[in-house]
Amino acid sequence: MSDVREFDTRPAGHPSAESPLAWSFHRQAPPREAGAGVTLREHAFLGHLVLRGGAIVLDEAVREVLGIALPARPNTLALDDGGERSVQWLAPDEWLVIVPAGEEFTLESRLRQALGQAHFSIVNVSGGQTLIELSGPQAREVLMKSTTYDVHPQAFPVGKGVTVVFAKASVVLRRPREDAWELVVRRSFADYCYRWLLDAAGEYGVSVAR
Amino acid sequence: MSQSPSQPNRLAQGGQVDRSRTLNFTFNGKRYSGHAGDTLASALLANGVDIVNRSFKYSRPRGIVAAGAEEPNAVVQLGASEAAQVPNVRATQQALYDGLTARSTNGWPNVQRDLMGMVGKVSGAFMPPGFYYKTFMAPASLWMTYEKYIRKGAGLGNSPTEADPDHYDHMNRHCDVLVVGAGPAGLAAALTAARSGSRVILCDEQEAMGGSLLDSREPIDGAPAVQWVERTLEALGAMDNVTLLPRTTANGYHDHNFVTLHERRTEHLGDTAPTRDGRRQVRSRLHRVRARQVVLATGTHERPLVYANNDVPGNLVAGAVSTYIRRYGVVPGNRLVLSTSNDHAYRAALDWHEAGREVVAIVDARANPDGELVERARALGIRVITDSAVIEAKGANRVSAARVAKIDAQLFTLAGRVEELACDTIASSGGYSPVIHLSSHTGTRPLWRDDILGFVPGTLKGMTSAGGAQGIYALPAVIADGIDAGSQAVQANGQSAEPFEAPLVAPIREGESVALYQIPHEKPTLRAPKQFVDLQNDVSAAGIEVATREGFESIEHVKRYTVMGFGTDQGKLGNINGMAIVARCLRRTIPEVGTTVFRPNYTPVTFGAIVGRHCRELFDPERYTALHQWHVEQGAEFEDVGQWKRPWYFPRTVNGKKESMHEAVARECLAVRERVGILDASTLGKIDIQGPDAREFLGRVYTNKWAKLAPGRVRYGLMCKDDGMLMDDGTTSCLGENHFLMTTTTGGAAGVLEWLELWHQTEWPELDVYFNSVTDHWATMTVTGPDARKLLAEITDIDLDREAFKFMDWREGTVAGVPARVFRISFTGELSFEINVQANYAMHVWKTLFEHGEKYQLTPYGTETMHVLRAEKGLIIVGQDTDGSVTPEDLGMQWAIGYDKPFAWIGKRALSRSDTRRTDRKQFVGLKPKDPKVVLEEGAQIVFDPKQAIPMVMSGHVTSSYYSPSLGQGFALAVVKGGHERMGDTVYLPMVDGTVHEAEIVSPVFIDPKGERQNV
Amino acid sequence: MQRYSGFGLVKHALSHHENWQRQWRNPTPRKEYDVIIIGGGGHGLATAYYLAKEHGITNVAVIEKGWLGGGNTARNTTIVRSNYLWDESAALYEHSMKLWEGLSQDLNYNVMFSQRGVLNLGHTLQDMRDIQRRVNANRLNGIDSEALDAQQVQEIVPILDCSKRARYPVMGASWQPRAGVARHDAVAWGFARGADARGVDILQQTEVTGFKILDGRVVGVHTNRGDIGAKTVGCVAAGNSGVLARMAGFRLPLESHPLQALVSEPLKPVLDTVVMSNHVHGYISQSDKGDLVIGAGIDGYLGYGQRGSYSTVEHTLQAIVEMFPIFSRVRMNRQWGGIVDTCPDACPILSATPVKGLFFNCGWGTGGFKATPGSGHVFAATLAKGQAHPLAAPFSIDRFHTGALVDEHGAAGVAH
Amino acid sequence: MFHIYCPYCEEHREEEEFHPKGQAHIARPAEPEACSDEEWGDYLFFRDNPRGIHHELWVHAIGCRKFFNITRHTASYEILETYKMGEQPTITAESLAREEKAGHVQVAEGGQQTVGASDAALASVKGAQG
Repeated sequence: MSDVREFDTRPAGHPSAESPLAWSFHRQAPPREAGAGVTLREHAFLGHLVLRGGAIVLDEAVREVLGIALPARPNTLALDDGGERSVQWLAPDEWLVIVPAGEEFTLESRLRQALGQAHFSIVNVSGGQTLIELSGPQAREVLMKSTTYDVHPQAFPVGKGVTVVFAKASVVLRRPREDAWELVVRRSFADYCYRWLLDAAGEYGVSVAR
Repeated sequence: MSQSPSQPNRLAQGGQVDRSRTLNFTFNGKRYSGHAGDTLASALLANGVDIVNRSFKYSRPRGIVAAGAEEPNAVVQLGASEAAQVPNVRATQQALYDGLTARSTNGWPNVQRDLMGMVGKVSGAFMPPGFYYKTFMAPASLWMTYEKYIRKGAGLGNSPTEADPDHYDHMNRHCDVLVVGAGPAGLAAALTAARSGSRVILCDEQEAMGGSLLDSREPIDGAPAVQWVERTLEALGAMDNVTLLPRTTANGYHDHNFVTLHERRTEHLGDTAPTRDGRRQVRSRLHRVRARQVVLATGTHERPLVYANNDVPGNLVAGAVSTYIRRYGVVPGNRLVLSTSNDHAYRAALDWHEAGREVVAIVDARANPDGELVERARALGIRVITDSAVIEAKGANRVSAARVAKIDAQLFTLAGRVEELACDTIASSGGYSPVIHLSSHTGTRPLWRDDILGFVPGTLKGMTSAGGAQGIYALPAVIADGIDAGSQAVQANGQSAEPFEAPLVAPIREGESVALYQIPHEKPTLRAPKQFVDLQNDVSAAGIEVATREGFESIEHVKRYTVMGFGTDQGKLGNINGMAIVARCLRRTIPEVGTTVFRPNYTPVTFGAIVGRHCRELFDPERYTALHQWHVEQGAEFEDVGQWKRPWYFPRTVNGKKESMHEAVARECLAVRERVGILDASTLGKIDIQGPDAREFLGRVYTNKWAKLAPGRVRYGLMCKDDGMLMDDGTTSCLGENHFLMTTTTGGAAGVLEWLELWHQTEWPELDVYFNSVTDHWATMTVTGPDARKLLAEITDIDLDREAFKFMDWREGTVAGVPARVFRISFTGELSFEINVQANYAMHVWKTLFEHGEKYQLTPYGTETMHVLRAEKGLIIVGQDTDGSVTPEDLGMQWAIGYDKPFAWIGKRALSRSDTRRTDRKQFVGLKPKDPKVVLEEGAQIVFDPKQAIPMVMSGHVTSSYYSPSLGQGFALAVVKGGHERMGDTVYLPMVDGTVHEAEIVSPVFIDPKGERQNV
Repeated sequence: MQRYSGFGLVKHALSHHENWQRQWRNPTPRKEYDVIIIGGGGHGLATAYYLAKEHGITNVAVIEKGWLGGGNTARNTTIVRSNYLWDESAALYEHSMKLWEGLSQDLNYNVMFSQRGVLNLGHTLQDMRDIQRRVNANRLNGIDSEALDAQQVQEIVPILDCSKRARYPVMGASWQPRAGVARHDAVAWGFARGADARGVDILQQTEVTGFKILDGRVVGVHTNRGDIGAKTVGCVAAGNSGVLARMAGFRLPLESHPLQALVSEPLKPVLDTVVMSNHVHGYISQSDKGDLVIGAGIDGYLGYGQRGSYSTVEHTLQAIVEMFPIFSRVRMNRQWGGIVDTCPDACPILSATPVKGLFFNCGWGTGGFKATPGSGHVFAATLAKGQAHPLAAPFSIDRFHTGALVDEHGAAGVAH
Repeated sequence: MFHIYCPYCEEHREEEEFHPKGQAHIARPAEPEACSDEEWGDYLFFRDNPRGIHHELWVHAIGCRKFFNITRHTASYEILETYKMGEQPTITAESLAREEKAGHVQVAEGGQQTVGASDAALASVKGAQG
């Protein structure tokens, strides 16, 4: 869409940045238990873009710019070969794109160029959410305690991503590979989700990898 | 068989308890021992404890009557420490653990010698059903005193007085087939479904799975039934598509096959959850299950017979006797009389006899009982008295004899003389009631079946019931039915079933049962000794009869009038008997009397388990801004705004003394008015709007005009509902011709976004526009005050010149090296810049501002100061100055209403309704107290005439009121009827303490009415 | 009517309770009545009682399709209070409160009205502003009402967590000492007995299947037991009002929602007053039987099923345990649902309708029980005179067209 | 606890993810200014409120954020279909009545219809008392 103000919100220099979990880690030293059943890891400062528009129009542009086919089926997730870049279906006209830190503005510009005069929107939400990876033998149990969505491998195979109720918040839950889950969490709810995860995983032992 | 010396009723062998593990426990202060595998009830019976409680209304001694969830009497208070108290635990469902401490819930000074019992004996006669309603009315003034004593006498256990040390949680589960009950039918159903590849959950409320097979006399495949149970459980446990949940009760069956299962994970280990590997365990867990198919294999509850004094300790249901003997190796007495209407109950007598104790007689209501079990009893030389029933138990604290007579159940009379049989135990059985509780939770009406004399579940999509729950009692048929139910469930899911071959069980020939509920007595029901129907609530047959005489004819009326079925057992033993008595009194049939409706829970569940982790620190999310840590470290006090924690004010410590809120706010206010202050405004809702029709859309949802707002400009807007009432406000900036950034109130953010989507998706899908929340992406810092420009200029590349960057403009550039959008809008009336940066860099920018701000005495302020400053400018807060009944016109904001916009924007039509056109509507004004020292109370009511009598005519109220450090006096905002035409009038505010404040109606703008300060 | 008293009880005990009379008859419907009341719940029976007692109109039928008092009267959490915000509703509920205060004696039926006080907690600054506003309005309306701070609240309810630990700490409360709870079933039975004794026919198991309307005027009703005539018909059918209005050919601004409640197992006395919280969202009292009686929120969808969503119960218990951490180990015994007719402004409708002679009393939402005697009293006057009683006038259906709503969402915010 | 098929996500999801938003197919008058006070009041406040088949608007709030319609029985709580915005229901009280005439579904007393409904549905349609 032309007549939209593009704005790179990432500074050129290197001022100190704080991830949404900075306060949580500061307030209480993150647990590191031997033999933990569950491990958490924050992947902070990634580029997050929300794409809105028609699937056909967006698909062409996303393929061209990102080399990933837009996942057209509801609640699916597509990753590039390295697993660093992903596009996830959020709604029939909405996708979440996550790319390595710093790529998001160029990506947005290139998409805008590719999309030209079509009706669409691209919104940079990189500061507003973070990604928490959950792994370990009891990761699925912890998710069962937290979300009403069925996380059984039959119902939630690798390559799925769903916006779900998570305790009293909502998160985007994804399964990029066999041994890990990802939670895309809103910044202001990040501490709550983090404390919930520690509490729910308490009986299995929990470690926070940094 | 011999008996263990310390546990007089414990058999030397038999049952499934581990005699090598002795567990000590305390009941009513006395120490006892039992074995691993015992319940508290079986251990008490093993120790010969007869009286476990006193009844609630008549204070009669009560003993254990049943062995499971249906037990009405043995309700105890558990817990060794105060915080670990658990009220109202059913001893029959509490596994024994070492150190268990329990006591009776009623009885004073104790259950053995209860003084209240004396009162009960005397006053019982004066307590017919509904007696509360018929007395304690005079004098009216004494009712509250009467009530205090009534309350003292009621209730069972005590609530703990300390917070719970334990933790609980939830697990959400999904499955193809949920099987409730792991008896023969449930095991068969689960195995069938599991072999077919379905995701199966099998739960059972007992300590061990197996249900009736745990005390069955019938061999399966030629071996004891428990072996088949073990094999089947092993097979199920080996399949990864099966989840086995022992000690787990299905408590509630909700719509669309949602079932709650309560798993008691540690209650069998202690009164507080132990740790494992140093990690705290969950005391109990609630599984929230969404099942595609539900198989109810919940079995039956045996119905006791209703005869006189059937509540004296030593009266048990027949099946419980078998359970205690066969499963726990406990014989609950020495001399048994069994009163029965059916063959199945003969097991109790056979088990008793085999345990080496005396069966005095079997009293059978039938004329010619001739089933296999009957023959076996006769062959053992047990006396069988036919056509008869126990009509009365004798004994005070323990049964001493049974009075037996021939009866005519049809005519409800005795048909022969009464014989008294000395005994200490009476077991009775009036047949079996399928456990239909769960199916009726869903609103499914149960169906009465004459052939089984009981209700069975009605039909419901996605539900099958099997075995005893379906009125099928013979073991081979039960297993076959379970296999069938499992297959049906699998097929209903569109898969093919793989039933397994049923094990070999020799069928037992049973004779026909007869219908038998209340037993006639020599005296009419109202004069006979009490014949109890609901033991927990002391409801007797006589009580039910009185109720029907008084016109309480519907079963619901009878239940409510007598409180039958309202106990913690929900009438599992008594309800059908009660209905039969109502039917007898009204000369109707049981199905004519009605069905009983059961509600969740099947058995009570601790609040803690239902709450799960949603308590303490996790009760509700606390939302933080990116600057939260800084606020905490500065010692801010916080205000809850929605789920956000916002700094309320920043008290400083001056000379070792912490400022009060008043002092801190005064200082913060002056800092803004005189130098420069800073507010974390990140919580404001922010919505990114893109699309060629964005502008048109804004024009429809805001009351004012948006057609001409140019890129680089900002405008304030009001949002109404279609009833014309204000719902939110905020500024919206034009970022590009087709690109806007809307702000909302903190509390309104989610609602406004949904509101926009609602209108877009349902009414105006043709408009090309997208909305996305960017609330969390941007951190917002408001730098405001006369020095704001100087401060900001030090760290930005944006031209802050008054002309280059006008009031209500926004600009883009860097602040402290971070890309920022800066908005020149003001909620304080001062020169203000709202800096928006990506939230990850907010702390850097904030701290840089403070590094440079030191020389300007940059002062952080919180929401309280923000409120004062905006109020001095007459700026509203939606939700404080408005309450859902205020229009923009009421606020005097006609300047923000586009009356001539081409589209009839939301809320416009409502402004011309007769009520919204009234001139005496409450209108938004300022109030200036006559006494400058007075700060009016927010919420104070306004009257025009202070001398009128109560009830007074009220003409408005104070919405906001503060002390203004700038004005040096109190001031307020208010809504007053016709206020806009009453400028200068005096109004009165009568206060609770009798003082009446006077105030003048003035413009709501108290400072800088021309707006010069924000425009510099 | 057999008079009840302590002395009578002794007399009956001596005769083995064989001589208790029926509390109401089971009459055969007559062909014609002066007034028909549709709905034998508390409000309908109270209307009949006051028609007979205050207006001498005794040729009255109460038509009930199930059993009397079996609807919301049997399913509510029994809270009685009158501290409403707006003048119109405060006047109506206070009128009711005054009737409650002598009701047991008036009916000779102990409705166990226990004036143990009701606290409405405040947890935010805006809560406290709203409390001050309501308390001030109540006092100027002559209703007992006080604003308390957290410490005063703590003194009244020592087991309430008033600490700063709470997620939303208690900041204060409004307190109405005259408010309390009553025994819900007894209210219906007491009014039924009183009405019956004055000649009113209570027709249970009688279902209205349609209205007889001639020239825009009601002349009777069709029922499953035949047609019954009357020139004045009052509908007091709570959760079925919408269905009845449809039969009469018009719509009402009502939506019928499930409202859930639950009780714990009976406990020894532990809570001596009623505690309500809009913000944390739950309310609780302890019945004379010892159960903690707890209210859950309203479910947002239409529902006539007398059950709602489990998540509502979960949220309510979270609120209760947040306020009373000591109840974590107390157990929930039963839960159930009623059907509440809610109006857009959370106030009732006491009104004439497009059909002459047909009046509706409905839309009490979550607040109906406390209004029972007042509603019946005012509606009886309305039916007797054929025009709205002054206290009923603000609650006409017209207000949804003029816009003169009486928005009580603040005071009625937590379903009770 | 409803299990709701979201027509956009194309799967059943738990009730916690959804919010009910009242009666479906309430169109805002095209020319509000031309409405009488009565017509405007009807649009704002008056709803069908049937005991039986009801078409309602819901939003998949925690999910795709799309509004859609549900046809549901308000006594049995059975969901008969869900459909996207802009679409019309294929099952209505009237269509069920027609089918009933043809002998396909049961009709409860009082003119309310229910298809494939449980005893519960029929019981509560017939007998439940508010």
